[in-house]
Amino acid sequence: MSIVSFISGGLLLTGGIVLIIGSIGLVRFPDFFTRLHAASVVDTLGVMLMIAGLIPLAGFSLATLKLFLILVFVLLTSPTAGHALAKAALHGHLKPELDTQEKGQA
Amino acid sequence: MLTAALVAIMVSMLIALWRALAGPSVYDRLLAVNTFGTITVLFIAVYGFFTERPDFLDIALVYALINFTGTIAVLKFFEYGDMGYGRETETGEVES
Amino acid sequence: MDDAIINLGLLTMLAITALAVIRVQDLFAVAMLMGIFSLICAGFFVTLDAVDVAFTEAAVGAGISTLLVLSTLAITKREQSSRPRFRPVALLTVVLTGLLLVYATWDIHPYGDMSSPVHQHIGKRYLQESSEHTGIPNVVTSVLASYRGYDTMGELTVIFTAGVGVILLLGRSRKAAVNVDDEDDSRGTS
Amino acid sequence: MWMMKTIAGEHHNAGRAELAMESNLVLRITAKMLMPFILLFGLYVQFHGDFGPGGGFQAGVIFATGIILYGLVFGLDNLRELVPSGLVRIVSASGLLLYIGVGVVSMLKGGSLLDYNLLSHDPVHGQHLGIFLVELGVGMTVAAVMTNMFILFARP
Repeated sequence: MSIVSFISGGLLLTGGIVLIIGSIGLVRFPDFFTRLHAASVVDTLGVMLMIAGLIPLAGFSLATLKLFLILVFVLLTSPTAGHALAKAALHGHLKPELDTQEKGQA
Repeated sequence: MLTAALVAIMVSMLIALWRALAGPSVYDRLLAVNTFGTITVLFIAVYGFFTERPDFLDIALVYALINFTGTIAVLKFFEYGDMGYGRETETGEVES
Repeated sequence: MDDAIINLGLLTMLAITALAVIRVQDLFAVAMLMGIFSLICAGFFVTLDAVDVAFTEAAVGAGISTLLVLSTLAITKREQSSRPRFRPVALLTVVLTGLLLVYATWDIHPYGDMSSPVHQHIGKRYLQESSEHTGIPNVVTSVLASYRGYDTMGELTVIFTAGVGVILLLGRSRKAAVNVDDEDDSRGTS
Repeated sequence: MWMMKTIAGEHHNAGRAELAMESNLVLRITAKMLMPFILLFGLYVQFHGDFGPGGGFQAGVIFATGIILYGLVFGLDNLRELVPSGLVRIVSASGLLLYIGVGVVSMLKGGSLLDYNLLSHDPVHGQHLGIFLVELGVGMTVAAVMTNMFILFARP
């Protein structure tokens, strides 16, 4: 096992674990804003790790440039979409579930 | 190792799909759709390397660029009930 | 083996999404679920090596189709008008047709089989000679634009006609459309 | 779970305009940064379709999506200023005309309709030129029709 495939394998595995953790958070967290937080883990860290894991496999070619562009665009659009979502949800009267509020009124 | 990554991606796709189906509010569904899109970008990119056909990266690139538009469209529609909205707020706070 | 697992997973998700699209009443949510449906479809086409089809699905499904569905919803209504009733005859028909289709798939050659009829006639020639004939490496492009030029011209005419139809329906008589909207509202509130 | 419920039936009043998408600075700047890349990628798909995946239809759709993104974020009036309806109609018609024109030119040169071999002195070069022009026509029509559809459907 060469050092390149070792590095890329490690990054891909870590990325996969991050993806699964993030999406579990997307399902398990109690309200929209915390779910947004979990999804942002997938959108940023997961994508970064995965693409970083693929770049060593691509070597130095056009594919590397495309991977890099994918990374840039996802990192540009996903947080913006998250921001727009959070803003819209807040103005759409979706209240964050706060710790100070009483529990057990469900 | 690519196989493991693919399996992880598919598992997280399934979990994100769950939230899209269950999501109580529109925002939850939209968030899940957005995340699902990001994961699909990764799926296509990784699958391209899995079968050693980097042509697939073009498709992933299209999704990375265009997914955003769908999210914005849904948000805009949900806020106004229609797509077109005037431009009285286009007063030059950014343009000037 | 890996391919089988991946295809199975994708098809399962496709089926779940399709069922959800049928069940959900809010057409707005359906528009979003259709977005997911198209994402899974594109992934599935990628696993079938159909790069151009996946590309089309990606370009159309992620952007334009959601946009057009949503703007149609803006003109019409957000909710499905009536809850579908249970109709045993319809269910029986659908199940029978589905079983017939499944039965028909047994005659299809396996994916990638060289002895299947598709690869016996002209397809082989396209794959082998189109690059020399047209000087273009992408066979799909050369078949669509050159060998099947008439078909593509017809398709383009269809798209153009659709555009003309939309212009004729919505472009001129905006006043009439607004009146229809008002009627709808008054009916909804009364 | 009661906190998560949206207050349904709350109608959008005029005061919400200030919370609107048009005034969302982050969104506007991102859209501004993203739009040239979408348009550029559309052109890449259009003119690289001979070698990679894609072609006229996909390119037209991507191009239209880029234009529509502008309309979504900056408002429909700005979009109509950017793409006047006359321009859209002319482009959508001239794409189809370009396609048919290529066929007619090959007819005038003594062949049958859409026989690209006669477009140039060399058959292979003629094929390449014909496919290029035809795909350009497809892209023009698709982009214009999609943009026009969105504009007409979205008009408030």
